[in-house]
Amino acid sequence: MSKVYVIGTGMIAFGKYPDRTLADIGWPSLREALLEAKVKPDSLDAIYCGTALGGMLAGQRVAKVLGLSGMPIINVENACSSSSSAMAQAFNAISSGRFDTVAIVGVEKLTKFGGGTLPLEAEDWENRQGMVMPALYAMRANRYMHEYGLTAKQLAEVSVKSHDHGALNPLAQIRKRVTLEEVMGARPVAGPFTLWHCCPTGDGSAAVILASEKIARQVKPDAVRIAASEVTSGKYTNGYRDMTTAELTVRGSHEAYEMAGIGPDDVDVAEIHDAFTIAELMYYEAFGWAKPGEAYGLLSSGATSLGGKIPVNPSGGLLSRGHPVGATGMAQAVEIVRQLEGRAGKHQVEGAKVGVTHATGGGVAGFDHGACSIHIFTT
Amino acid sequence: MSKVYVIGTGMIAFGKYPDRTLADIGWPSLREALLEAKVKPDSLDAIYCGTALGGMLAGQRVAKVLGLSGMPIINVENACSSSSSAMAQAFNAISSGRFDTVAIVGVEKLTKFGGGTLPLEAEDWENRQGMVMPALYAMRANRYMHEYGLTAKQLAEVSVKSHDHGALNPLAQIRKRVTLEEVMGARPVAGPFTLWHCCPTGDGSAAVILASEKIARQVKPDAVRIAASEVTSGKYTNGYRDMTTAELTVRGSHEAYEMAGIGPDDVDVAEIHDAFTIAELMYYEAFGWAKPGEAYGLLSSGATSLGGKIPVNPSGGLLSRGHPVGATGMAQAVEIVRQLEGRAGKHQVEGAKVGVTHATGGGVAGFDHGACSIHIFTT
Amino acid sequence: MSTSPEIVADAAMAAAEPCFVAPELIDASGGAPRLVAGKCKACGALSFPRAPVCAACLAQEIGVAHLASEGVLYSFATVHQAPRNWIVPYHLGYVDLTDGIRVLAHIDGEPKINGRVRLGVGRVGTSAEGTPLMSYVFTPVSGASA
Amino acid sequence: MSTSPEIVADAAMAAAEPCFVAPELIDASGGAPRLVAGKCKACGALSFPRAPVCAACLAQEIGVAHLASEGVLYSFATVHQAPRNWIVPYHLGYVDLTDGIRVLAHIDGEPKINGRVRLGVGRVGTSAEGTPLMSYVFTPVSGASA
Ligand SMILES: [Zn+2]
Ligand SMILES: [Zn+2]
Repeated sequence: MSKVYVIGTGMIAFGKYPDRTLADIGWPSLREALLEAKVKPDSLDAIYCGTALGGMLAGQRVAKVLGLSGMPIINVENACSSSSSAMAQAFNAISSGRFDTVAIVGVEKLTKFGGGTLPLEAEDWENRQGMVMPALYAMRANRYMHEYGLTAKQLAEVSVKSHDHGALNPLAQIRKRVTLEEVMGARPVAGPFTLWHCCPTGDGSAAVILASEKIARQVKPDAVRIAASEVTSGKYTNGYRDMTTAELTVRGSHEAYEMAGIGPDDVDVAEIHDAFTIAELMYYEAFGWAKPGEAYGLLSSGATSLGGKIPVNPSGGLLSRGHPVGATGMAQAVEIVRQLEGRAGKHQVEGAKVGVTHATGGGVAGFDHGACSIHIFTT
Repeated sequence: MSKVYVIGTGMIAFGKYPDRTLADIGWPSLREALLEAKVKPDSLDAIYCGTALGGMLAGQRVAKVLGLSGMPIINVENACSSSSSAMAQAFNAISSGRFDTVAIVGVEKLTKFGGGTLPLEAEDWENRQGMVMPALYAMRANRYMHEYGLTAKQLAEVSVKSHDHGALNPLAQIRKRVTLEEVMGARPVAGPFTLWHCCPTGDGSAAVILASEKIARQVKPDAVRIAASEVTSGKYTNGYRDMTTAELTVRGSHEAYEMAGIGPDDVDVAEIHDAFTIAELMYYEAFGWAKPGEAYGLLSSGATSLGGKIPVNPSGGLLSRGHPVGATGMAQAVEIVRQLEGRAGKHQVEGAKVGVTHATGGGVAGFDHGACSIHIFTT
Repeated sequence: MSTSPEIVADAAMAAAEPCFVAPELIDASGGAPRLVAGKCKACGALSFPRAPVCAACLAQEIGVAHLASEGVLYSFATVHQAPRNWIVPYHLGYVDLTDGIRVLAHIDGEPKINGRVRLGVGRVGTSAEGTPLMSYVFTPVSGASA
Repeated sequence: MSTSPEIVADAAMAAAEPCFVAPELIDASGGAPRLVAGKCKACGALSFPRAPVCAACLAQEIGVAHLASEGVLYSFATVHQAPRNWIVPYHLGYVDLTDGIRVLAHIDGEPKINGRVRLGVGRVGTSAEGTPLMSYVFTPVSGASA
């Protein structure tokens, strides 16, 4: 079993690029990662592409622009976890010894749907009753607020923290701070959420180059290592479910910690799936950084802000960096690798040695979520 | 590196199921494979789903109907090679030792597009100039006919052979024989192809359960082994290309033969990607069963018909069994495993010990094809 | 593709009548509406919507059963932004029925977490053709709390 | 989403004029139409359509170049069944231009493998709004064979 290292990263600024093709949204990040890794394009053993809605052969379409062809190219779809699930396949292939150098690119163009809510799977019976993603998270929020006494104002503070971070990140889709009053006074989307409680839709791509121990030793001896690579799916029930806890992430994070041989206290920085404000709080608890019901206390202590004990979403997270579904996992990976290498710029977490990425999502009736992928990176 | 075995197979009759959801097209084959493998659903370590156009989280939607959830579920897209590429990921994960028991399901519902040609990727510049898949293959056919003197009547014989086989397969979409006159007199699609030169569109699913050596020894000591698992992509060029040879399949078959330690003469039975008549002939040559230009000689000798030296597409192939894109790879795998186990019924190839599956496709400008996946199975 | 005149006439007639979003989920034949579920003949597991195969035991004989018509509101959301056809804002909630099944439903009335709710039928939207769209809905039972 | 009256008027005016399927591929400014390609300023590699980055050397400065207007028909297909908008049947062919690039094009005339063809412009279809759709096409050079 070879260890797996990250030898290159690339990412474009997330935003709205309606006039670019999916391929033209994708290749710049892959090019940047290749140049950073200093690997020759034809030395790639395989390319994995994560996209949720990019259409057929997205990886081939992106790669061909850079003249990359003739190697295995695998497209992976797992809703919001698409590119992180793709990375998990690459991780398996390298650790098995089959491949030495693999590129992963996450790419999405949501502006092709013309704005508004994303197309939902019409076969899902809940969607046919009017379910939308903000409503699913809003039900979690309302129940959590009911059980733990969290207020709407406290919930809104998550958004303020996120935008404080995003304002420092030149690759974020939303690069401005918002006040508590702005968050609370914005247009309602799904009570208790206003617009600023919800991640924006947009386009983007991000990429990393992974390498086996053999290659990493040659080209980048100090490369960040992937200590855990984990994908899992939600547990189905048509019965009662406690929606104040994220069953899928609780399970996934335990498995990832075990694989990496670390615990919650060892994490220095994390990029987690804050698609809506409540999600960030619930995931503090799912990852073991706060006890059930105590996530707001952690937030308000400043521990999860830049300068705190465990900064969460220093990039701005989904709420500010943006969430082009299939690209999110790789954007998180790029952020964490650059953090651990000390080159995150204005949103650098000083001295970070262990980082976590977490992408989960996909609304399917009866599930917490359809998929969840967690990776742990170490210097 | 664990060896990888097939311990269960399942497949529904391919056809048109416009009133069924994708999930309801998918679960019966997965259920059959699970029951055949006699594994408990909760002993599955992972599920891989291959679909090209099934939408988000197809694997999760199929699996949940059978109560399968909580394990990694990965959706793989690679056009016509979607489910065979999914199987290749499962193969890697088992051979690396990470998983012991994995299900792969291929599923597609093409009737949701209302018949006619499938939606093409509008971003591809050739598609915007009027390219359609039959035209791509028809250009291969016309050039091949020009170079080697193959006649339209000879080409039509491929379809007759295919339908002779499909008529014997209760799971085939088209279960009737056609005459040479019927093939040649049918409605023209893209000269030189008439309707019977082209695979039908439809719906379908197929599934297999793979196991590590450790598990296979316990539950099925005589299980068929996967001796080679290979995915590759076409080599891009915007220059001249010899379209009478299938560059991608030539390269992929060499790699697969090498991995399995066998040669063309060792193959007893094959399921290859005969999306159009010319494809079958070109792939005889790509796999080394005939020299360039001599594929028709092999066909007319009867060698590739049932009872011949190397029966190709005993199931009826794409032309007769049907081609619900993402399900094709698993349908081929189910067919070959049942052939090697001597339970293929009326289209049994007697004494077959080595079988090949081959799914390739995806029209992207500048490529032979976007993807190709080849597997070699042995008793 | 051309549409035959007969079919156009049918569609126009249908458009005059309210139409159910998911008619297979509701049985109103006995007067009061009931939610239609599946019940496995082998192991008794309930499925909603009625499944073609049992997720608990993989058996394929699934009978028809009615779900309980009362329950408790587990949580809700007030949706302001939704795909066309829905009348916004609307309350959407998870109802924990007394028989152990959780059902997503429109809540017709002021939603209250842990409040008791009862099954009914109501209008939830308008189709692209202007037809009222109906579905099962749950109505808070006034003053009651579980 | 509402459409402003100005935009509707623009669209109506445009509909009266034939429109090119992929105008970025054709330059007719100099009289005879030319195919527009990219040429890498670093390594000279040609791209068609003009690429934003060089597939040979990854450089990002890509100049404009014109492709050769003559070539040889490598192969063709006569398409009888196609998406709406195209006028069927039509001949589609791969043209091997004299500068080494292969281009997919409609063939206006009787196609002949290895026959010489020359670049032109022609009608290839009709838009959903009834506008003639134009594109570059190649026409066989009578009697000539490569
Ligand atoms: Zn049962
Ligand atoms: Zn160059």
